[in-house]
Amino acid sequence: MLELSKVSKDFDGLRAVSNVSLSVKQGEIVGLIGPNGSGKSTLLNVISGRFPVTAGRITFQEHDITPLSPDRIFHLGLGRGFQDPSLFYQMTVLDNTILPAKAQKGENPLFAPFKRFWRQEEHQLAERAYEILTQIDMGRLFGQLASELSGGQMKLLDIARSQMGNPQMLLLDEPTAGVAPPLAQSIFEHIANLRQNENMTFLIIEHRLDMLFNFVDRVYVMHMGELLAHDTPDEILENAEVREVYFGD
Amino acid sequence: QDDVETYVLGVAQPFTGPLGSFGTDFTRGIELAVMQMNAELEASGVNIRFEVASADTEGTPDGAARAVQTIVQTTGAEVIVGPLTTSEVLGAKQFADENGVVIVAPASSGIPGAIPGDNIFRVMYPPDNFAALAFAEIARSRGYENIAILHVDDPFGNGLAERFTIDFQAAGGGEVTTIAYSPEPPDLSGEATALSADVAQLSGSGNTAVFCICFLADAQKLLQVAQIDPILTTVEWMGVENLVSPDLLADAGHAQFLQSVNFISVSFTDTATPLTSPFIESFTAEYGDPPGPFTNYAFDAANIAMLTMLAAGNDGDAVTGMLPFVANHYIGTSVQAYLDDNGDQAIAFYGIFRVADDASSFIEIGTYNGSTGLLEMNE
Amino acid sequence: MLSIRELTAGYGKLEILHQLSVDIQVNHMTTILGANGSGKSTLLKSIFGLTTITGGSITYNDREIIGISTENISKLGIAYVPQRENIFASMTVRENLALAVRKASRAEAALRIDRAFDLFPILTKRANQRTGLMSGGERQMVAIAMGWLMNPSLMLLDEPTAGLAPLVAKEVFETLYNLSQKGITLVIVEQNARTALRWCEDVCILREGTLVYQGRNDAFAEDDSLLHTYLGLLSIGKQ
Amino acid sequence: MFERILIDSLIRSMQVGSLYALMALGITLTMSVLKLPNFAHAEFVTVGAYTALIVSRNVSTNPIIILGLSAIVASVVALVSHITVFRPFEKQKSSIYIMLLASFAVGLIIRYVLFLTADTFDLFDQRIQVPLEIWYRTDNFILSNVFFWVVPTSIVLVIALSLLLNATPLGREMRALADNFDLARVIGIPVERVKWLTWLLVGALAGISGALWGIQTSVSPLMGWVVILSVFAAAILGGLSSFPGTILGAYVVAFSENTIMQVLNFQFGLSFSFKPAIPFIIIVIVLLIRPEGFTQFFKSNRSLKR
Amino acid sequence: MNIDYVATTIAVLTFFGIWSLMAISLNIEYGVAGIPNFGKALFVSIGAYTTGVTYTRLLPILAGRDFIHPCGSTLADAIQLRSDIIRTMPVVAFVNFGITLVIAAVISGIIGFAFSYLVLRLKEEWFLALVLLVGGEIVRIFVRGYQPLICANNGISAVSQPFAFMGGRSASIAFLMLVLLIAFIAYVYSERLIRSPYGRLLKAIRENEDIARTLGKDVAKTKAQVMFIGSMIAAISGVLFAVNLGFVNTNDYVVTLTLDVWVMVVLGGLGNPKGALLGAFVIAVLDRLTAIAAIQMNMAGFNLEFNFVRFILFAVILLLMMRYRPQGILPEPNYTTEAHDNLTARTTGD
Ligand SMILES: Nc1ncnc2c1ncn2[C@@H]1O[C@H](COP(=O)(O)OP(=O)(O)OP(=O)(O)O)[C@@H](O)[C@H]1O
Ligand SMILES: Nc1ncnc2c1ncn2[C@@H]1O[C@H](COP(=O)(O)OP(=O)(O)OP(=O)(O)O)[C@@H](O)[C@H]1O
Ligand SMILES: [Mg+2]
Ligand SMILES: [Mg+2]
Repeated sequence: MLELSKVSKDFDGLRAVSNVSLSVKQGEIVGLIGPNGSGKSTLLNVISGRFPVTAGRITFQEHDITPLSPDRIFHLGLGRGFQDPSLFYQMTVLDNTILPAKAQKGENPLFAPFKRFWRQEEHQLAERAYEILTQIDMGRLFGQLASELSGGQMKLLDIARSQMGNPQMLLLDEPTAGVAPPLAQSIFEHIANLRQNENMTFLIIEHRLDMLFNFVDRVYVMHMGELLAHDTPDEILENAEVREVYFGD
Repeated sequence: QDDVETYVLGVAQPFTGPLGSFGTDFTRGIELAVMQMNAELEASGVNIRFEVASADTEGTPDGAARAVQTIVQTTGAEVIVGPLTTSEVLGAKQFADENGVVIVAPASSGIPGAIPGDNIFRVMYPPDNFAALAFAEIARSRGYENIAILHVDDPFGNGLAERFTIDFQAAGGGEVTTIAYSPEPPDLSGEATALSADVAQLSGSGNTAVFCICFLADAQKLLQVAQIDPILTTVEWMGVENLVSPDLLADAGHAQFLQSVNFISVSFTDTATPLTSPFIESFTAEYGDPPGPFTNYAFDAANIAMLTMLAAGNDGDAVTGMLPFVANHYIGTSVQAYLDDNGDQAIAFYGIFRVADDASSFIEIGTYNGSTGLLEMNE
Repeated sequence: MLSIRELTAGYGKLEILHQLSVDIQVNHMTTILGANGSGKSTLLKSIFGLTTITGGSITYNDREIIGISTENISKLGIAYVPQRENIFASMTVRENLALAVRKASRAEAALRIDRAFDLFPILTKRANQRTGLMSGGERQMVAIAMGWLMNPSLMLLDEPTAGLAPLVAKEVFETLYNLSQKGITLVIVEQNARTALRWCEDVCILREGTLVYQGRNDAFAEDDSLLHTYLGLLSIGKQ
Repeated sequence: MFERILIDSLIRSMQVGSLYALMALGITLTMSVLKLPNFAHAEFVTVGAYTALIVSRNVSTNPIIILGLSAIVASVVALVSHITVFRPFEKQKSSIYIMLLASFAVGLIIRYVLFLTADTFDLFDQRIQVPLEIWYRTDNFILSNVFFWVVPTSIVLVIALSLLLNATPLGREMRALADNFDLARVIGIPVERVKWLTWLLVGALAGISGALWGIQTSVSPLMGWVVILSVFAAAILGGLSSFPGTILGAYVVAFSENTIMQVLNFQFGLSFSFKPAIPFIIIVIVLLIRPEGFTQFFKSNRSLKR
Repeated sequence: MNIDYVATTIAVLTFFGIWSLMAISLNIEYGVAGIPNFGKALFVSIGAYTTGVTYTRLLPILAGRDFIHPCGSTLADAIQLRSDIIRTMPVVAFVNFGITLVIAAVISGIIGFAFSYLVLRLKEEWFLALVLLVGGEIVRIFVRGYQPLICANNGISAVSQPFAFMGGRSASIAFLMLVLLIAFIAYVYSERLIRSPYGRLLKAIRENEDIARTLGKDVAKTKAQVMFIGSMIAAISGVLFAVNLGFVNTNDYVVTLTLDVWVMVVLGGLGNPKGALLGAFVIAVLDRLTAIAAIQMNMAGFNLEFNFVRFILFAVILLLMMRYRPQGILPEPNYTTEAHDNLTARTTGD
């Protein structure tokens, strides 16, 4: 489904991602781990088109998405969440959640003033958003401004929002950082459900391996911008190199 | 005395904005006229009094329109003295024409205002073509063969520069170069360099002079640079009427410079008119300072407006009909008024001024009669 | 050392903490646990005067500190590492650290900054990089280092290990533990309850702006159900 | 001939450029430390000029005294506007545009207070009583005393400010404050004091530049306002963050207003009335093509901004 | 005092109508979409300059008369021609006016559109404010020095409003109605716009365009649309402004005009179209009231100082408002569409 071949990314002089090739198949949950600063978030940003690549090629469902702008990539069905929640802080939780819904009829300056064009659709979207929010215990907060959420709530909203665009694949950057353990657990269960029921695909960056490893099929490990290892969770835990750079044994 | 009737005389002038300094002086001139008129009316037992209602045009056309509107709609005035510049006058024009309000503009002289049959009268200050003639004559009589002009890029500056060039060359003058500077310049260093280059180039083919068509503040900026310019200090200078102001001589360096370059200017303030010195005296007595440039025109415009209203009442349409007649029979502090078809002053009688020997004031050294084209120099 | 009595605080008219009382023992490591939005960060912010306080008292070494301006609280020897925006993003790592030791003499400052680099060796390479351009974990390290450099006797940390790799997270806790051994009192807000309970001897649990539990960590070590009672119940709409 | 014009024009550009630089430095400082595009700076400049005018008439014509008093008065005005206006707005975390409008309003108030004063005491279009003296002359050009005050002053101030901001703890604190106000307070930086110092500095700069600008031109209530966009152009060219960049920007603006305009006029007959567009075109080009201005030339990690 | 209340009201309302158009356009651009358009004067002036051009070029053609050069020596004749046509051929005047509105709106819209793409290159958002601000000045300086458009700095007079043939008060009332109608349409449009998914999109872009982009929104296109709409409305206000004044001149379209519009929007409440209306109304009334006060105080024997104090007062009110009512008089609604109300009803219902 997602295919990276020899992707590199430089920040004036600093090679944050170097020669990374990886692939994710439809319906998989793949973890991406690595020490701080190893280039995980950068890789995600490159895939989602936020940063242009320095070298390499990225394909998503047979499309070459390397040169595409982030909105085009999103429209192909590749959604994402953010490491530090970048919400629309002056907007309500509900508006934040609905926003990414694709191809809204009311998002056209000519039709927008006439409610009959979009009332029906909006109603459905709101119901759907509410449902997603409820699943992560945020339902009652739908009318609150995003700026008035706690740090963990912001993170949750970010996850809710990333689902709204009906992506076939989601890139998540530390979805449970700052989230209380029971809720984190249920977030992962939620992810597993999505894979089960809707055949969604996930690439997840996470440091909380105790959670992550219960849910992922495979794990990639990054170190200093390069791929260090790639294996099943159990094998990764045995991998000496990984243990050294990541767990410090 | 209950049966005293009060006429409101509207005054629309820029008090704020870049022309702010003019507005106050103008208004003082008008208020002085009203005061004197009221005193006369009272002494003669006429039961009419005038009252001034003044509003700020902010120096823009839109501001002028709003000022005139506000005066007319909230005081019942039908006659307005002002505004200052041609673009302000044109801003107020539509409202005036549509509502039968008379605009008596004392100092606007730009060509786009020369429109026949409207409610705008530009009494006293003659259209720029007379001043252009006067300067052309002076330039020729002083033996200037070429002229380097620096002028403000507005209707006044453009019009005068253009006319002057035509007149000067018609009178046998040689080459004229012009440099237009944008209004309200932060400084004029670059223009000064260009001017100095123009002068240097023109000097090659004959006696050259500088002609500064600029506002007082701009002249100050120019002089600050010119007085240490190796070339601009070596030629003679002419300048427009605005510059005949004690403020320009307040800086010793500038005064000295103007003296050394034989600076010459014209002014409409003609001491030959019997009303001039009484006006200056009473103005100084009232406000402590002598009147600034143009203030006498405001004074005269107010008088013409009031005299017309005494004859025609506070009725815009009647005043429109009557005003040329009154104006044509009015002798002002500067000169007689005589209006042409456009309602603009047609008489131009200028005094010619230079810096006095002690560099403290301007003194008159001659006259120029625009109607006859007669230039008389006393020295 | 730090004693909070019946504290009522929030944001504008919105009240988040309701008559909350907590005592922090000197030289202890205390962890504050609680679900998202339970008011942990609000509590720490209140100590630094960054919320609207409508009632109660906060005393530090028997001195009332409500009303002392934010910039003067650090002079009392309290350092605070916020949950978000805890670094100067436009400045380099070194400059960030230098700001934390602004009171020290030049030589001493240099020495202490070196020690901070020893603490987080990754930062050494990045010393002259602008912190805004660094990875989430690297930033977190800078923030902790800054708090530590201020030489506090009480240090408040809001989720210091969020986003840190296990290795670094462990190192951070080790470092913090060492600090506490040297006599620094620590208050640590954590989501990673198990790790926190391993290191911190005192536990406070917040729920919806009130204190629901305060005690020693041993209680939890024996009985996992306690953890479940206090932390496990607070979640999830669906079962 | 052409050579003479060029030299002449270069010298004048240098003088005007130094004055622009002095004014632009203040703007760079408020922009980088206080995150405020301060349009009221124009009026601080005017206040300085009026102070100089009044001092020169009533107290002394010694340039040192004139400049000193101008600096003091303008910095007091700057400080007062901080305390009464800008500080409350910062407290409520207003957006940059609200701050911009606030600075515009502050400028408006000062400007019309000056109008009132000028009107009452008849102080429109006045000259500061500092005579121009010729200190150096050749056949081709003349250098006045003002030239020798203005050029070194601005260069010295630029160096001093750069040092202050980049090499002193105070400078570092200033930048910290600009970056993250709450955190600066949390780590105990006396933010209010740092701001006061910044404003005093900004005011003093404005005062000095106002006095010098007044000597160069003439004093009227709008003098600062008329020049402010050119000055902003200079500051933007400097990347709004670096002092050496700002001074270079100021020279470039002055140079293009004078020398380049000269050439355009000479070669293509472009009228000088288009001159005010030049700094604006520079602004547009710089912002579109090279938004970092000249900062690249003075590259260091210490750039004030993000 | 001899106040003509009716005439004053008409005048104030006319200004209110014209200014509220400017305010509405800025409110959509900045208040909702976060595009800091500090070039309002530019887009308003495009309307005005278009007016100047159509009244001198198009009007004679429509009336079947010969073109007379509007500047220089034939100026008086050209003015005569314009006034004749407008006074005696109302249909032609209307057609000309209508075409002017359309042309102005389209040109300005396109320029706004182009600007929005140009500035995609800008690094920081507020640079756009500066580019537009100085862009306005560049255009103004150009027009001021370029004869063929509106006779350079001389300007074009006698560009009357189309109802001028009616004469007197009925003409101004008719024009006022037209202005208010246009303003009302713009208001309703903008009010509905922000209460729609499009409004939500704009708000999102205002807050963080980078994130909006990664969430699948075409930010560049949306901004261009907004600039197109805003610039169109501004240009329409410019046409109305010019024909109300009867004169087109570069001196009116300076930075202060832009700042005035900003003040209206900030005062009324960013992001709320009602706020834009209220802001325009407050300024229109305040402007006239202080002008009247200045006149009356002057007549009562005070000096002219109030003309200065007026501005100080204005600035102080602005500062106090921004300080104590930072959201403006009418704050922005928290949410966009009615979905919230529906949900609230549902969740509290069961
Ligand atoms: N600036 C604010 N304005 C209004 N309400 C706020 C603000 N910040 C937080 N809140 C609200 O206060 C409550 C407590 O927030 P707080 O940040 O203290 O939670 P927390 O316990 O730190 O949670 P987390 O672990 O998710 O960071 C939350 O419900 C949140 O919505
Ligand atoms: N915009 C940028 N400019 C320059 N350097 C950057 C930028 N973004 C990231 N970097 C650098 O690239 C490296 C990789 O950063 P990245 O954010 O991808 O790390 P990460 O693996 O996500 O780490 P963490 O787990 O701490 O979030 C880091 O050293 C960081 O400093
Ligand atoms: Mg990361
Ligand atoms: Mg928190």
